[in-house]
Amino acid sequence: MNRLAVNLPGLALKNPIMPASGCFGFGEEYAKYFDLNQLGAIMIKAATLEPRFGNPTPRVAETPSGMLNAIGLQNPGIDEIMQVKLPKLGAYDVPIIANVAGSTEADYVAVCERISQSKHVAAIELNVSCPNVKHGGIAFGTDPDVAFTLTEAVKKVSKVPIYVKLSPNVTDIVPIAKAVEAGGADGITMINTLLGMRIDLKSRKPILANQTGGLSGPAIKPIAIRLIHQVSRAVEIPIIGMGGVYTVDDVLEMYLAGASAVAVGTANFTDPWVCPKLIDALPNRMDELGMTTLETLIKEVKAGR
Amino acid sequence: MNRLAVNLPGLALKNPIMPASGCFGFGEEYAKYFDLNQLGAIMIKAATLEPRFGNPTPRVAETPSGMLNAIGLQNPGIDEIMQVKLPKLGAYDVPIIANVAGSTEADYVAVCERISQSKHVAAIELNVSCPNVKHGGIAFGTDPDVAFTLTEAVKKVSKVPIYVKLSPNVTDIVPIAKAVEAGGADGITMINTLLGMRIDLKSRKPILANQTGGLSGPAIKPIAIRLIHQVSRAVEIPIIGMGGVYTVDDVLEMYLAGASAVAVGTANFTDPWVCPKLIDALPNRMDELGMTTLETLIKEVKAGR
Amino acid sequence: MLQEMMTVVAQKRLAPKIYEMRLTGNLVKEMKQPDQFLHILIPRSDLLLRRPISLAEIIPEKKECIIIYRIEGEGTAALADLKAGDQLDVMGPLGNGFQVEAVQTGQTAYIVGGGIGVPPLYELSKQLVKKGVKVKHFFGFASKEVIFYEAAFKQLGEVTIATDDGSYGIHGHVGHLLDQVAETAPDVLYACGSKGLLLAVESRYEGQNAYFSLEARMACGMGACYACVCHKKSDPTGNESLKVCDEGPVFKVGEVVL
Amino acid sequence: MLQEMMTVVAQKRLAPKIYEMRLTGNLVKEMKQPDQFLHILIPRSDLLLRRPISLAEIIPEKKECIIIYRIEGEGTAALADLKAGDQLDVMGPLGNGFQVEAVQTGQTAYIVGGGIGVPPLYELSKQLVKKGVKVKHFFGFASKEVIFYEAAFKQLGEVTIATDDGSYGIHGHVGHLLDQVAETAPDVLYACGSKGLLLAVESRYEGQNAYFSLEARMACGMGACYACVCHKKSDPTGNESLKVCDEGPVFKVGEVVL
Ligand SMILES: Cc1cc2nc3c(=O)[nH]c(=O)nc-3n(C[C@H](O)[C@H](O)[C@H](O)COP(=O)(O)OP(=O)(O)OC[C@H]3O[C@@H](n4cnc5c(N)ncnc54)[C@H](O)[C@@H]3O)c2cc1C
Ligand SMILES: Cc1cc2nc3c(=O)[nH]c(=O)nc-3n(C[C@H](O)[C@H](O)[C@H](O)COP(=O)(O)OP(=O)(O)OC[C@H]3O[C@@H](n4cnc5c(N)ncnc54)[C@H](O)[C@@H]3O)c2cc1C
Ligand SMILES: Cc1cc2nc3c(=O)[nH]c(=O)nc-3n(C[C@H](O)[C@H](O)[C@H](O)COP(=O)(O)O)c2cc1C
Ligand SMILES: Cc1cc2nc3c(=O)[nH]c(=O)nc-3n(C[C@H](O)[C@H](O)[C@H](O)COP(=O)(O)O)c2cc1C
Ligand code: FES
Ligand code: FES
Repeated sequence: MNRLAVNLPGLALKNPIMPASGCFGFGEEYAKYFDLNQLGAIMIKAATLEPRFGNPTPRVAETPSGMLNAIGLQNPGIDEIMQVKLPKLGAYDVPIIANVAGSTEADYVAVCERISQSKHVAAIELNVSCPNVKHGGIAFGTDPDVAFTLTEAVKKVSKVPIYVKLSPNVTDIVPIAKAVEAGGADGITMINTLLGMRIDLKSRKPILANQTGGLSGPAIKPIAIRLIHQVSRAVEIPIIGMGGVYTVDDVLEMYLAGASAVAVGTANFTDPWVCPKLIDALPNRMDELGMTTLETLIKEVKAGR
Repeated sequence: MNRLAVNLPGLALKNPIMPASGCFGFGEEYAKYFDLNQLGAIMIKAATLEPRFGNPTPRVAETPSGMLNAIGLQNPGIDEIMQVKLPKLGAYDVPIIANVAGSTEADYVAVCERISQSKHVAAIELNVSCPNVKHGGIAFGTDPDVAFTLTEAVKKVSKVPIYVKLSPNVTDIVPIAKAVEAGGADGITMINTLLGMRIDLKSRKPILANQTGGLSGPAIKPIAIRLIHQVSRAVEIPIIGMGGVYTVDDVLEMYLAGASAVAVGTANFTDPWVCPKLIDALPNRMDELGMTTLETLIKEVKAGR
Repeated sequence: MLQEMMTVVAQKRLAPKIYEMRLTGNLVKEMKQPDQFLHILIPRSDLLLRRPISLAEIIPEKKECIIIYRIEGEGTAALADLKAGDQLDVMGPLGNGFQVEAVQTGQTAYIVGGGIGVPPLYELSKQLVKKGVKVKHFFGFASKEVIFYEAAFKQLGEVTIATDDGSYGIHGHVGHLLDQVAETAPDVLYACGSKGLLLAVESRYEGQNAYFSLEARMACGMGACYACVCHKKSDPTGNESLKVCDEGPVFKVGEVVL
Repeated sequence: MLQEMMTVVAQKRLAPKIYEMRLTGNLVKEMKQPDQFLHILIPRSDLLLRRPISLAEIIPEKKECIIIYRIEGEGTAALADLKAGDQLDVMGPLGNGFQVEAVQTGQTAYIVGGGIGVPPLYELSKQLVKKGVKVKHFFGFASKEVIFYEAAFKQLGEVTIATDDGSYGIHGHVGHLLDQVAETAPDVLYACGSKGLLLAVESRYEGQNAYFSLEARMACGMGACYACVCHKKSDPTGNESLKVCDEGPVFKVGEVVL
């Protein structure tokens, strides 16, 4: 029996570790560094209907134990993703989660409908939380009613399970989580980045051309843990946790908070091999902590609530 | 001319650096480490009507470039603060900012009315943002209408200027800032801590007895900078900035974001002399960056908006 | 002077995960009382909070002091990486330690310790012996493997050891030891160890001339932040508190709620 | 192999804030092309992003390479603290550097650099000379004080220097230098330096056999995150991009929008 295996809607994961959207491109570059078949799943870069250049540069800045990014959903558009990017990933035996963004409900519906027809897509991650573009969907992730309507709409057209990606930039995340569950979401992924800024002392201007950017990395981990803890108590659907995961202890802390699988974003930039390393290190650390299988751990955490 | 001097409502500051509330007790302990007269001002620990023990321990936990605290507004109550704590601070030539918390509007009004009568109190910091107690005021800081009403009520009774301390745990801070300005606030202090959690892998329980705690330290600095930047563009009243300040560059980044003075919290625990060190280091760094006086810098930043 | 960049003189592994570090600096001049602690800034820029570690031995004539610590997490692991010549940012000595004044020359002191609570008892025992107090040590450890300083304590007085797994000495914890071995009430008792140990001591010695040292998660370490409080037993309102960092870490047994 | 804990062999201050670091490791075997860069993890646990620093010299026979960097912020300041024997986590070599194939033996190459853009031009110039190309260097620096490697470049070919403050060589920036000194169009031109320098080069050499190296804030350094993109000049939609980290840092002058 594979003690790292986890079963989620549409996702039979051989292990719980997957690179987070936007931090792994469409996998091609990392394929030069390690065998992608090792991964539990891959969350690919956001797809939009039309190609997008994204925001002007600089697009990244460093912060204490974190970073800001304002890539702005750069992507080649759904056509090229369907025709070029996804088939390449099809060569691997790894479930692909397609991150979908848009600025109108119609956008979301159109992209979800089409991308869910790709035989290479196992699930969709509905990005209603990108803080970096004016109409990048964050409005959909901060209002429960809007989130409900959108989830319902994409569920109607999608052939694969829908995971809604929640934003931490809200006063109360629980109503939003409940709304997407009520709208039919099969799961939740969380958290997206927190809105932040850095200002350059010499130019006196924000370092990012977009002024603000999304804060990620270990700095936000305690916020992610708190939010996952809150949401896992409020909904029944599973959560894929993320936000500052660097170590195997971080992975297990996400589980104890209530996650069923774990995505890794920023850490890929510090160490491109971080995902396979985490997968390798999990069994030993689980032994030390008396954890038999991840499925058992998920049940124990649920029971302990 | 003193290039570090800043004039704010009720606060003629000889320099802009002040310890943040809850991170400096009532000053007595730090007085053993350095001459408190060096400070621009002192924000004392939260005062409530009745004495409070606060939350059970553990009350602090460490996070990457940050910390969580759930002290829970422990304080000896307004009587002892007025009779014992404030007179001791009266020995110093430093403006005292009294941090006031409560669980009902009546609490806030009562404490503000009484404490503003102390000849040792130069201004009040209205804490509507403590995330660590069930009725610690955070509800007052997340709803613009409630914030407006409370500000108006305490303004009626207070003999000293009111600075309202804003919470970062909100979807949109601008309406709240505007509401407290409309309610008559003389200034804003920001940010209070972000709600976070850490879970112990062995006990599988949150490290803090209170489960959640407030995240402070450099980890949150980019969020503080973003929020100050937003609010300073939305209101006319001055902002005392805080959140992760450790270095003189952090102080000046707060100014560039729109702050008029700067409070230092967590850094006091890493280095008890951090405030006097920052005060000493400011002039040199201002020279390097071509900043003549802080008052000029404030004007330049305002003009550059 | 309350803070200094001290220099590591030597570092030695005493047992699995347990290290002895020898430090030198002018701060040693300020170090007097057993179980005062050093508040140590870990040389890792993402760790902001200092770590409280007790003084295990003060050697004023060499301007040196010794700390003994166990690797618990990231901070102590980073300490274990330091080498002779490295610098360490140390605040201290902080807190109210064990008072050797609580016992007279010629009297007998029981010294009770468990695991990583044992280190500060070494300086205590040394000072008591110097004063002409007779010391008896009662120590509990998890297993034979993690016992340290037994020979050093034996130079000062009798040492009785219990191990949880029975791999050395008496099988059981310190409570058992006290029941079996410590027949008479001592003139004074000093204890340091886990909560279990402190409870065992409390149940046997509350109201007597007995003192124990508490642990608490700390931020400031000097009384300002109220991270480290405990309840006063004598306070019916529950609002009063004592701070482990500056009013402790040593309290009279019975003074605080464990 | 694309990542290694390399060892610092030596570190030397060349000018105020400018340091030369010599590294050794097996990764050197992979280093071939001038202006490929190393993506260096700063040994400070609160700094997550690697720093891109160009190779200034590759010395395969010694298994060593040299980087030259200026202290700009916290990361480069931490690098300057390293001593011989320290370890450094290095990824690389990354990127597409200068192609010596763009010029033939016997032809002439102009090598144009400014300030901290000069280091990668040293390996380039060495490789060109080895190939039998005649090299002429045109360098701009802020002032006499911060000039480095002048003698080393002189060994390879003519060096003309301009300083912004006139304290050495011609008074002015590299643009002036090119106008005054570089009378004829070269067979090839390679440039690395500030945006001002690149614009000066672009305005004079667009459409010719000319190449320049771009800087960009990076995260991954290997093409996955899209932090480092620039616009393609040839793309009317504005949606296509080139990534400085893996499609650059060297581009043909005119290929990208500066
Ligand atoms: C007064 C006092 C004296 C002490 N003396 C010694 C000693 O002589 N030898 C020794 O090995 N240990 C001693 N301890 C315990 C020691 O402080 C902790 O083991 C150490 O702080 C753990 O740090 P870490 O980074 O390795 O663990 P982490 O778990 O990574 O630490 C995270 C945070 O929790 C705090 N923390 C974790 N465990 C404890 C604990 N048990 N007590 C207090 N804070 C904790 C840390 O200080 C830090 O702020 C003492 C504690 C106190 C309060
Ligand atoms: C391909 C390439 C090659 C380079 N080669 C050299 C070289 O040989 N010598 C040299 O001195 N410098 C070189 N640089 C610039 C060097 O990367 C930066 O000076 C350095 O990253 C600054 O780091 P810091 O921590 O000191 O500054 P900080 O300002 O504290 O850095 C904060 C963040 O901003 C990034 N950053 C800041 N300035 C720059 C910059 N100019 N370019 C890219 N990222 C930046 C840092 O990498 C880091 O992520 C090169 C840059 C690139 C893109
Ligand atoms: C450079 C970068 C690009 C990102 N792009 C996307 C994106 O396209 N879609 C999305 O849903 N999240 C995106 N994110 C957010 C991450 O997927 C993740 O939610 C967040 O970074 C928190 O995880 P981390 O701390 O492990 O990085 C991006 C993050 C980074 C750092
Ligand atoms: C231990 C601790 C106690 C605090 N207590 C209070 C308090 O009583 N009232 C208050 O308004 N803020 C309190 N705060 C918040 C700080 O005043 C400050 O807003 C916050 O910590 C951000 O600043 P920093 O990152 O510099 O610490 C406390 C923070 C800490 C770390
Ligand atoms: S640790 Fe701050 S009061 Fe004790
Ligand atoms: S730095 Fe990530 S794509 Fe270039």
